Parts: sequence; structure tokens; C-alpha cells
Amino acid sequence: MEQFASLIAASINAGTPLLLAALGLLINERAGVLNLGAEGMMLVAAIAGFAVGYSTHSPMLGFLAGALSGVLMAALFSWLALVLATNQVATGLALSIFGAGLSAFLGQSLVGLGLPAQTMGIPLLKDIPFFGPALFQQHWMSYLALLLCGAIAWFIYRTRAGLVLRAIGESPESAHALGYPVRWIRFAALLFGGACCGLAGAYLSLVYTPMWVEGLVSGRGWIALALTAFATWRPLRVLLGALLFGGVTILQFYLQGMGVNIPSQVLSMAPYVATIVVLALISRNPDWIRLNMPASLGKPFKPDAS
Amino acid sequence: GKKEEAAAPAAPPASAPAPAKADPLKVAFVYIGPVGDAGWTFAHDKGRKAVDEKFGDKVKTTFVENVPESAADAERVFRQLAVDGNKLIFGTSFGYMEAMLKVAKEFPDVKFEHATGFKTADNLAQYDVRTYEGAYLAGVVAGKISKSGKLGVVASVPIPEVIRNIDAFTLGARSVNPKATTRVVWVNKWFDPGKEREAATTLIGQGVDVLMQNTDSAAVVQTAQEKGVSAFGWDSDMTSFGPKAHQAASMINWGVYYTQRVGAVLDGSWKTSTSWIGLKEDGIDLGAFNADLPADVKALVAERKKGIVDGSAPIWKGPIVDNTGKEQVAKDAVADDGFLHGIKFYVQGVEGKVPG
Amino acid sequence: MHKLWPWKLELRGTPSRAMTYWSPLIAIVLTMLLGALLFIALGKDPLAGLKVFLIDPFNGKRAISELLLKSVPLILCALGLAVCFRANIWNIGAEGQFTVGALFSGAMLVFLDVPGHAIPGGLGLLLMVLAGIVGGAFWASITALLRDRFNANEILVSLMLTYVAQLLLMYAVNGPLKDPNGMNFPQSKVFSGEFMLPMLLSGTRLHIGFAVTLVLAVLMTVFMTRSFRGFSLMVGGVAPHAARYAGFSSRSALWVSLLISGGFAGLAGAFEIAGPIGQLLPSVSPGYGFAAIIVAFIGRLHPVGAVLGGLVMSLLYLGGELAQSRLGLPSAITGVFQGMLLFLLLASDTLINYRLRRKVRI
Amino acid sequence: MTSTIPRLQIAHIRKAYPGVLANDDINLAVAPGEIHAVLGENGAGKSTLMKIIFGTVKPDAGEIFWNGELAHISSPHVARQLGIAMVFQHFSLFDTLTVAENIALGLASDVSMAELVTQIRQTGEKYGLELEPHRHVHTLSVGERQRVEIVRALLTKPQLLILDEPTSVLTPQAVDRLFVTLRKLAAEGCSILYISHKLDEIRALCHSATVMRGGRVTGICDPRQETSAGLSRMMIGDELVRLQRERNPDSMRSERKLHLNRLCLPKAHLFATELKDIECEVRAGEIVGIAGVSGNGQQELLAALSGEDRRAAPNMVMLAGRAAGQLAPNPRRALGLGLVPEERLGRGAVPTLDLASNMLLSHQKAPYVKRGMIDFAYARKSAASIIERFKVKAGGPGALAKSLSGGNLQKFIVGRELERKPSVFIVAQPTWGVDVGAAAQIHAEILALKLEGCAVLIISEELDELFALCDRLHVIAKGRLSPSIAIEQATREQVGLWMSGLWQDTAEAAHA
Ligand SMILES: Nc1ncnc2c1ncn2[C@@H]1O[C@H](COP(=O)(O)OP(=O)(O)OP(=O)(O)O)[C@@H](O)[C@H]1O
Ligand SMILES: Nc1ncnc2c1ncn2[C@@H]1O[C@H](COP(=O)(O)OP(=O)(O)OP(=O)(O)O)[C@@H](O)[C@H]1O
Ligand SMILES: [Mg+2]
Ligand SMILES: [Mg+2]
Repeated sequence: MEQFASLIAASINAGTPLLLAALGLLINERAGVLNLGAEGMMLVAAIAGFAVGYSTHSPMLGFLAGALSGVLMAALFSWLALVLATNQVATGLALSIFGAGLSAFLGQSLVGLGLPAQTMGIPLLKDIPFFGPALFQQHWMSYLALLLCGAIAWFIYRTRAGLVLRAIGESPESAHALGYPVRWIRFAALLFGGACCGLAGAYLSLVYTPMWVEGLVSGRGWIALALTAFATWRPLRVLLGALLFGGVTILQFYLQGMGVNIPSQVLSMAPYVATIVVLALISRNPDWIRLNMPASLGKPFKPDAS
Repeated sequence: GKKEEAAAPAAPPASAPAPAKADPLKVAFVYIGPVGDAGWTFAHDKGRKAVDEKFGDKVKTTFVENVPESAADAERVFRQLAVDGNKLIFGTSFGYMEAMLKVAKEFPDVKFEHATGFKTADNLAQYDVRTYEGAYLAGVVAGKISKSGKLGVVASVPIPEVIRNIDAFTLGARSVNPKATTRVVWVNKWFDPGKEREAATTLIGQGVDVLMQNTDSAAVVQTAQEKGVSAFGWDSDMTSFGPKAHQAASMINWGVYYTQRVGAVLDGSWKTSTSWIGLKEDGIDLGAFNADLPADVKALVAERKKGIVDGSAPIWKGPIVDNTGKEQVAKDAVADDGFLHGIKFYVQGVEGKVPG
Repeated sequence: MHKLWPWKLELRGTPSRAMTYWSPLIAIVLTMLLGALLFIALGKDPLAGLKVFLIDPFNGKRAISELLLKSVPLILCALGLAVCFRANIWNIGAEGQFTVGALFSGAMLVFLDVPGHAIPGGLGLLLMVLAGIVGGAFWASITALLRDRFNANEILVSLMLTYVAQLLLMYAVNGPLKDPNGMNFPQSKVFSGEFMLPMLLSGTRLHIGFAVTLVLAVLMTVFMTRSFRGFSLMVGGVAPHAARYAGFSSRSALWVSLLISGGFAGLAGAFEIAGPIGQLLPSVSPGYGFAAIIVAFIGRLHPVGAVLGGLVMSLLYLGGELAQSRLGLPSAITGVFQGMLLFLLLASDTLINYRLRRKVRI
Repeated sequence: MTSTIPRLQIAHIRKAYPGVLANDDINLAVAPGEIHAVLGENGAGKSTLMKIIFGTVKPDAGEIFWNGELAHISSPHVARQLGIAMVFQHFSLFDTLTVAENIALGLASDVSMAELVTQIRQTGEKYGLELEPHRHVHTLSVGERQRVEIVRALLTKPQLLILDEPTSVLTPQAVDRLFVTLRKLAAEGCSILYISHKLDEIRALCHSATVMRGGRVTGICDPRQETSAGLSRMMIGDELVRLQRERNPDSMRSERKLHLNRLCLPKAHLFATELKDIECEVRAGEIVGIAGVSGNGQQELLAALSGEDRRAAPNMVMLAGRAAGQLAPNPRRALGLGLVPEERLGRGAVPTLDLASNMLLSHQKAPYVKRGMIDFAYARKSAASIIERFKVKAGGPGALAKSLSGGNLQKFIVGRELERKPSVFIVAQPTWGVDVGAAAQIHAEILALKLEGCAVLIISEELDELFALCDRLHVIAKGRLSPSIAIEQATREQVGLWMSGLWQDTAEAAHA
């Protein structure tokens, strides 16, 4: 039982950065922009967050720095993908490669340094048997991510701005004809996505690890991208997916610890294989994808009257 | 930009044409990781600094960090360093062995030193540290302080060295608590704080209350601190990452070996060799004890250490039974280094199967 | 606004052909300029820095041979990727296909290279190279299959498979392919010299694979610009509806381009094993598969361009390494340069379709 | 009503695109309550002008006066605030959103959904534009979609309503209904700018007309006073050529070249139309037309004919006597098929390739391709001869497909397919967006082909064109095909009725 509680807690912990990043990407993609640079944004945010958190001893400032650096990276992407209307796939890849290099470069002198322990959990609630250790002993960022998930669900389905966002993702040409500033809205969505990926990166280096090491994000940005497809671009399903993937990440160690006789390298493949399998299952039905996927996803839009 | 600046001469540039003085011996170090990893590479770089300190102007050290093990790159780096005039080159990762072997053949007048491998040549020496001695002493402490008797190891890559360390740790623990058991989680990386942390969390969740690590980051100590269990520093003192959790650290001192070998080149006595230095040579030690560690535990560690150094209480003394019940070392026999190099089994008390 | 940025982009009537070639050069020059600024920021002499990156790698036969050697896997991977990208198949898993290619060819040699074997070296070498190609193509075929049957996004699948491939290799060298006499270290035996690629230049490590690569680049040029098959792949990439109208099967485009790309990456892996590495290690690539994406783009998705791009990228790698040992710069600078180069290339590609015009006040 | 001040007056509007002057010194005035037509051939600059008025395109020069005052219409937002509403030539709808959401997106932000739903219902009742607010747009027919656009425009309570070619997607009956609505609006004082090339429509509806040609105004008139011929002279500066249609006397007995044998095809994707029991035959030397409002299965039918969709049973598509239902495009070409798709850029031609390379889309055998290698020299020669024969305005065989104007590209594609000497020729929207001169040339080629004994199938939305060319006519509606009717017996009213899928009743009545 106790083991189970700690498994749940660890899954939530591992799922939080995925949730944060995937929510940001969801907003990007709802606006029709595919930003494959998530991994790079998270890496840069992780190092920026860690550097600030380490030198100021304030995780809060660290998160701020992470979000800000994510925004800057997203702005770079926006300039290329929105203003110059470059191929989004290539630009996103460039952002990922650049982020990996830049973060390794900036992080040279910060490798292996530690952060002071942070207080975790919600007072009172965290002492409830089972539920306390399972659910209420997380970093505040996890709860914030949860709130963010609800807020985004409300925003997308209940507000007019959310409606405009969906409309732009569906058909930027129509939205442009109706007078919506498509590229500005996409820009805002991208910056928001950058901020979320930034928070996710900072979570990794400030809370999850908490430490800086080259390549810290190790594919989580890509998994977050897969999550948005898995969730068919719906916020609550993103939450579900993030917890599931968090769980898979942790489960391999549990199985090892339990002495399950599978080579550890094979167990380590679990999150990646799970992503592939889930992607295949979700993508199988094209109608399902078409109804949910923003139709303009990945297609550059440049109003021709410039 | 932090390498040669440190060694930048304080002397004014006017004295550029140095007076007829022997050129310094150029010594190079090739690292697998970043110098700041707080673990393996960090410890080697401390050794390099010890060389600088001891020999001053007589040597000039350089290092290249983050050199991938893939021989394709390592070979070029070693050759480049030899071409650049380095006379003694240390390669500090197992994966460099073949590359160094090749390059050593091409540069017979350059001395090569390879850590943790097993092939030698006329100008290629092997060296390593008996890290298992530190692990054993840590095991003694663990056996003493564990309440549950469940110990955990966050292990990196299943090579003999690591398996040996797990075994030694367990032998140490069971020498004071015969019921102690060890659970192992492999992360398949030398340095991945995220995975190390997940592994530590898992072990703690499964009831382990003392953790040993054979990975390079301080994540395990950090996690132990948060969850209120005990852990040991590895390769270097990790107290600052978890002052309460950190019970002691198994610390490597490469400087002992490096200064000795640089000295040998300087006085012309360098010869190829295979060195495995340990407690006896000061190559390793269990230190940085927690202030709260009971005095009798510390005393016990000191006693065991003495026994290992003077040979009165060897670690690998039979009977040693593996965890399938097979006797590996007969009663009263003592395993030799050859046996230790090829060790492939878990001793009794370790749960699970050796991977591979 | 008018003062701040007096230029505006204006759509060209027809895309500029000249710019297609100029754009990579502009990107390279801009990268160097930014690089010089970076050196200044790091307190290094920018000229010395650029010299280490641009000139030192050409210093002597050995240095040049190393430059060419390092470009082999980059060019090979990029040749395959160029086909994929032209067909609009976003295979970004060349790294994984490279790894599996290396794994298969290594496994083949572990199987063949036993004491007292009766296989002639040449045949063994051929078999190992074939195994590499099959391995890479097999790994790419998983992506093709999932895209074909399940419509799964090939970007994500091929990338995830890269992680899986690396773990697979790690498993293999820790288990089945481990050298039984290797003190339990996670690596295969060192393969005997007769199964290694012959050298192209004596006294260097440059092997015959470089010549093979050049020949393949020529063949790929013919394939992509002259053959009907290559034409149909490209039409499928730029205008899928037109391809369907013409009767070019998009499924076969998917399979062909991924198999070619995987085969090339696998060949690159085999060449590394039979060339500079000589055994299987837990990690065989410092990111060639990813760098090759940049190479393919710099090379305009053209085989000849891939050769040039591969050399540029190889220069960046070697320069980064020299910058480390000669200037004391961190090795990560190579990654920064790579990213910058791709960004600047994408940005200057805009000039193919647009021209810069001075703004006029109305 | 102070009719002295026009509701909208524009002066000296100019807009240049690279290579084209889309609008050149345009002046135009619309009085309150006036229905004002803007007509002109393709590319005359009508849409550009309307976009300038609505604020989506910025003019290079010129002024706009709104109710007598100079207005700076910098965006559609400003235009809407002034009271201008627009229904675009290409719908600005969002498929996966509901009708109400689509409408909300076109309105100012302060309406609640519930309120909006009642407003949609009320407006619908008032103008006869009924809509179900909660349906998703992708489930609507084209006519219904246009209704959404119009309701969206009306809900902004416009003083000026711009309609850009609203009838090109409507059945004649729906056009009549629309006109009733528009007249009612005008009577309420709303000004209407009405764009169309359909002269009789304009004569029936509009109070005044501005004619454009090549970006300039070439005349202003009262269309009720003009004949169609007079209007068209203003438009193209020439008389319309009359086509000579001859019937092949023995075509009814000639060989059956194409036979769709109760063709059924389930939906390929969510937004597709299911084809049911399509029965149709084309004989050598005859031209058969398929009329219908777009989106009723034409695309699906074309895909099944071309071989892009191979899910049909083999004998459902009989080509030159062979069961071809599961043959790929190339084997069908080998059986004598030539096909011009509706979408030129992107399907009929690869935009980023030159014309010579585009030859290879449908010429994949020797002498174009030999032993797997392309003979580019031959392709260039062949492209050049097509350019010459069809008077394609292009920079030569090396010109990129996307650099050609729509009509010229269409001529090239038709030429390319004719070069195959097809025995079955299928063409979709042969003159869609093509100017009158080019259209006449293409029509003439099709008629010549028929005389050579080719079986021709034309899928088109233009009734005029079908009536002018075809021997027999089918109508496609909701994925079903009507029985064929000889052109001599067909009337516009009947075909219009069939377009809404109502032939079952009439056909049965005829049998009874
Ligand atoms: N965004 C644009 N960029 C370049 N040229 C354009 C653009 N939009 C329109 N044009 C050109 O301007 C001219 C006028 O186009 P416009 O769409 O206004 O014509 P139209 O009269 O509405 O024609 P149609 O009857 O085909 O709708 C055409 O030559 C067209 O190609
Ligand atoms: N979006 C665009 N960008 C650049 N040039 C364009 C664009 N649209 C049209 N043109 C150019 O404008 C010219 C007119 O194009 P358009 O297709 O409108 O011709 P058109 O007047 O309608 O002729 P046609 O009747 O043959 O279709 C062509 O030369 C074309 O290359
Ligand atoms: Mg036109
Ligand atoms: Mg128009």
C-alpha cells in the first residue's frame, strides 16, 4: 500500500513537466503552429531556471527565469515561422538542436551543483494516510500545473478568445478574412507555449532532478509533443496522458526494484515504446484525428497582402 | 573559458622569451564527462590539479572534457594531443582503451596511461582504484545503521567494477548484520541525475533505508535527504547535497597516482605497469563522516580499514557464496585480483540477477 | 517604425534560383560572424578562434584526412535524409537507424569473426556492410510501417525509435554481443583487421568508405534528378495531390524513401564499425544522425550539396574539438554553431521567395 | 432618405501586385438602398476592390468615403463598425465549429451564445434563411454554408452588404430565394454591392452596374436597360463567340467507351460524400455532362474515374470494355483515358516544377521515360509544342507552373492530356476561372475531340457551358446521379430541380 502511494506520487512528479509542456504545446497547436522545438526550449529553460534558482536561492525566481527563457526561445521561433513563414518542422528541429547546444554551453560551469531542499506538499492534507503521501506531497508547481490544465480547458471551450484560437487553428485564411490578426494571435500562443515549456524545463532542473546536467530533458519535450496528439488536443486528456507517461517512466524502476527479470535496458525503453504504441493506436482513425486536429497545423500562413 | 586562464602567468608579458630553461613536461588528460560533474571526472581533475600544485612550472597540464567513448572521436583526440607535444597522456574512461592502444603504437615516445581497462603496451600503462574497498567500508556503516536491514544500490552500468562494488557493499553490511539484503536498480548511465533520483525514490518507496550509489551525480544523496533516509557520497564528499542523509563518502584520490607517474616521467623511471591502488596507497578512503554517526561505528570502520591494509582481514575471504547458493570462493581462500577483475555474480544477500 | 527598419520583404514573381545556392553561403558566413562575436564575448581573439575552426582542420594531410573521415557518416546519413525530406517524409531518426546499422554489422562480425573462421576477409566485410544496411533499413521500416498502417506521425516515431535503438545497442553489448574475454566490459571484441575497411590514404585513418560515399553521392544525384522514380518521390513530396493524380503511390514513396534513408544511415553505422571504431561500444555516434539533418538542409536536399554540407559540418566538429584543446573553449560550442547555422539557413532561405526592398512612404 | 449623399463612394483606388495592376484608378458610388453590380471577367480586379472596401487589403492609393465622410478602413473590424458586411467568394467558415460559433466569430464580442442562438433563429425566419445553430459546419451543404455566411453578415445590421459571386454555388431555385432576400434588404435601406459574371442575374436584380476590365472601370450603366450582349461587350470588349454544336448522327449506336456500372463508394473520410448507385455511360463521339452544385460527390466521382480511388469493385468502372475499377491511374491511361482535374495547381500540375517536368505527370512511358530515366529534352520539346499549339502565355517550357495564370495553365493541362490522344476524355470544370477567350478555345478543342470519335465526360457547375457542349446531361446530387436527359429535352428549371436531388419523383412520375 505504502509502495503504491509512493508510486502514485512519483508518477505525478514525473508527469508534471510533461503536463506543463504539453499544455503549452496544445495552445500552440490549437493556433495551428507545430513547434518541434519543445525539447530545445525546455533545455534552455532548465539551465536558465537552474542558474537563477541556484544563485538567488529562490526557486520562484528560477521558475520565472525558466518561463522567460522559454518565451525568448519561442520568440525566436516565431520570428522565423511567422514573419518569414519558414517550414515549421525544420524550424522546430533547428530550435531543438540549438537549444541542446546552447544549454550545454551555458551550463558548463553549473554541472553537478546542488540546490537546497524545498518544502513539498500541502500542510495538513499531506498527513492523511495513503492519500497524503500519494497526492499531497508534491511541489506547488504540480498543483499549479493542475490548475493551469483546468484554466486552459475553460479558456478553450468557454471563452471567446478560446473560440478565436480554435478558429485560427482550423482556418487561418478564414480568420484573416474576418479581420483577426492571425499572426499576432499565433505569436501570443507561441509565447505562451514557450512559457509553459519553460516552466516544465525549470521544473526538471529545480524540482525534479534538481540539478543541471547536459541533455537533462532527455526526450521529454518530444514525449510532450506526442502527448498533444495522444490527447487529441484536449486539455483534460493531456492531464490523463501526462500521468500515464509519468507512471510508465517510474514503473520501470519499480519493476527492477521488485526483481522482475527483464534486462534493465529493455525496461528503460518503456516510455519510448509506450509513446510509439499510443501514437499508433490514436492515429489509426483518421476521422477522429481530423475532427480534433487543428486543420492548419504545421502550415505556414502569410497574408499575401503585405 | 576556465582552463588555462587559471594557469595564466602572473608575470608580465615582457618576459616572453623565457630564459633558457627546460621546456615544461606537457601532460594531458582526456575526460569522459564535464569537469564539474561532482563525481568521476571531477575527482580526476582534482588529481590533475594536484599535479599542477606539486610540480609547478615543471609541467604544463591540459585537459579535454566530454570526449565521447566512441573510438572514432577518442582516437583523434589522443592523436591530436600527442601531435601537440604532450609526453604523458591520461585517458580516464574505460571506453578509450582501444583508441589509446592504437595511438600508443604510433607514438612510441609518448607515455599513455589508461584508467580502468586491462590492455597494456610498452608505453601504455593501466591504472585503477580499488573502489570496492570504499564500498565495503560503506557497507559496514550501512549494516550498522539500517533499521530495516534493507539496503539499496543505485547502480550505473553493469560492468565488473560496479558488480564488485555492490558485492563488497553487501559483504560489508552482512559482516555486521547477516540478515541485511541489497536491492539494485540499474540506470544504465554514469551520470543522469534524473534517472538516479527516480531509482533512489523507487528504492526508498520499496522500504530501503540506506542507499549506496555507484553513479556520478549527487542526486541519490539529495533524494535520501528529502525522504529522510541515509546515503553515501561516491568518488567525492557529497555532504553539502544532504547534510543529514550523508553518512560518509568513499573518496578517490587520483592525485596520489598522477603525481607519482608524472614524477616518474620527469626522472625517467616511467615503465609500463598495471596499478590497482587502494586503501593501502591512499588511493581511496571512507571519510567525511556524519557528525551524528555513533562513535562505535566509526571505530569499527577504522578497525576494518586496518585489517584490509595490513592483510589481516581481507574482504574477499571465503567462504563467499553467490546468491544462487553456489560457492564462489572456498572457505579460507582469498580471491586474487584476477578473480576480482572478472567478477560476474552477486553475493548472497543481493536480490535479483546480474544483467547480461 | 519606418526609421527603425527601413526594409520590407516583397514577394518575388518567381523564386530566385541564384539565391538557392547563395543562401547556404550567406548562412555560413553569418554563422562565422556570430561565432566571432561569441569568441569576443568569451574573451578570446576572434581571429584565432576562426582560424581554429576554418584553417587548422586543413593543416596537413593527416588533418584533412580526419576532416574527410568525419564527414563520411554525416554525408551518408544526409544523402538518405535528403530523399526523405524531398518526399516530405520527416524522418528525424537517422541517429537510431545509424545505431541499429552499427549494431547489425557488429553482430554480423561477432558471428563471423571467430577463431579459425573460413570466411575470406572481403566477403566478411561485404556481409557486415550488408548487415548494416539491412539493420538501418529495418529500423526505418518500423517507422514506415507505423505511418503506413496506423498513420502514426513519423517525426515522433522515428525519434522515439532513436532512444530505443540506443538502449538496444546498450543491451546488446551488455548481453549477447559482449566480448567473452573482455572482463565483462560492455563492448564486443575488437574485430580482426581483415574485416576492416581498407585504407584510402596510407598513414591516415581515411578508409575506402569515403570513396564509396562519393560514388553513392553521384548515384543519388542521378537517382534524384534524372530517374523517374526519384522524380515521382519528389512530386509526392511537393504536391501530394498531383502525385496521386499522376498515379505515383504515396505508400511506395513512404517506403522507398524511408528504406533508402535507413539503408544509408545503416551503411554509415557499418562504416564506423568497420572503420575508425573497430568494435561495438555502448554508444557509437556522437549525434551524426541529428547533425545530418542540418547537413541535408545546407545541401539543399541535393546529393552534391550533402557532400559539401557534410564537409562543413565535419569542420564544425573538428574545429570545436580543436577549440577545446587549443583555446580552452567548452566543447558545447559546436552544438551552438550547429543550431545557429540551421537557423540562419532557414532565415536566409526566405530570400529565395522574397526580396528585400527599401520601404517607400506612401 | 437623402439620396444626394452616397452611402459609399470610392475615388481613385489603385492596387498593384507584383506583375499585375489589380485596380487602377477605380471610382464607384453606391446609394442607400441601391443594389449595385460590379461585373467583369476573371482577374478584372473585382475581388481586390471589395477586399479594399472591407479592409482586408490595403490600397496603394485612393480614398473611400462613407456616408460622405472620409473613412480609413484599416481592417474588417473597422469596416464592421461602420456597418459594412461581406460575404466572401471563398467562404470564411470553420468546418469543425458549430454554426453559432461561426457566426459569433463574425460579430462584435459582446453577445452571449444563448442570445446569439435566438438572433440566428429570428433572422432566419425573417429572411427565409433557416439554420440549425448547433450543427457543425462540416455537416452542411454548400447552400447551407452560404446561408451561414449571409446570416453572419446580416446580424451585424449592415448598411452595406458586399456579396462576392454568391450564386456560383447555388441551384437556380436557391438563387431565386436569395434574390427575394436581397430585394427585401434593399427595400429596408441596405445598400448592396453584388459581384457576378452572370449577366442575366445582374439584369434581373441590380439597379446599376459598374463594369471592370483589366483593373479599370470600363463603363457604368443600368443593367435593366442593357442586353446581355451589350454588357458582355463592355466586359470583354468583344462579342461572345457562339459555339457550333453538331451531333454525331450515329453516336447512340457507337461503341460504349466508359460505363459506370452501379458505382457505389463509401465515404473515404469524414467530410467526403458517399457515392450511391452511379449509373452512366459515354459512347464514342458523344459528350456527356454532369451538372450539380459542388460538394455533391463530383470530387469522389472524379477520383473513382481517375484511379486515385481504387476501392470500387473492378466492374463498377468499365473503361474501353475492360473492368477498370481497381486499376491505378497509369493502367487506365494505357486504356486511353485522358483526364483534366478540377484543381489545376497542386493536382493537375506541380506548382514548383516547370512545364516540361509537368508533362511527366501523365506521360510516363517512352519517349518521355526510357529505362527508368527521364528524357528531359523530349519533355521540353513536347511542352514547347503544346505552348505553341494552344497559345499558352508562358515563358516557355522552363516556366514554373505556378507562374502561369489560371486560364493559361488550364490550356496547358488540356493540351497535355490531348497530346495523349485519348479515346476517353474526362474534364472537370474545364473553364472555371478562365476568361472568355481561353474558354472558347478550350470548348472548341473539346468539340473537335468529339468529332474525332472520343468519348467525353464533362463535370461542371456551369449550366451554360454544359448546355452549350453536351449531347446528354446527368445531374449529381448528394452522391447520386440522375438519369441522363438529352440536351434537346432539358430545361434549366428541370435541371435546377434535379440539382436538389428531386429527380426520383419526376422520374417515377414520368414512368407512371
Ligand atoms: N494576393 C495577390 N497577389 C498577387 N496578385 C493578386 C493577388 N490577389 C489578386 N491578384 C491579382 O490581381 C488581379 C485581380 O484579381 P481579383 O481577384 O480582384 O479578380 P476578380 O475580378 O475578382 O476575378 P474573379 O472573377 O476570378 O474572381 C488578378 O490578376 C490576380 O491574379
Ligand atoms: N498570388 C499570386 N502571386 C504572384 N503572382 C500572381 C498571383 N496570382 C496571380 N499572379 C500573377 O498574376 C497574373 C494574373 O493571374 P490570374 O490567375 O489572376 O490571371 P487571370 O487574369 O485570372 O487570367 P486567366 O483568365 O488566364 O485565369 C499571372 O501572371 C500570375 O502569374
Ligand atoms: Mg483567374
Ligand atoms: Mg474574384
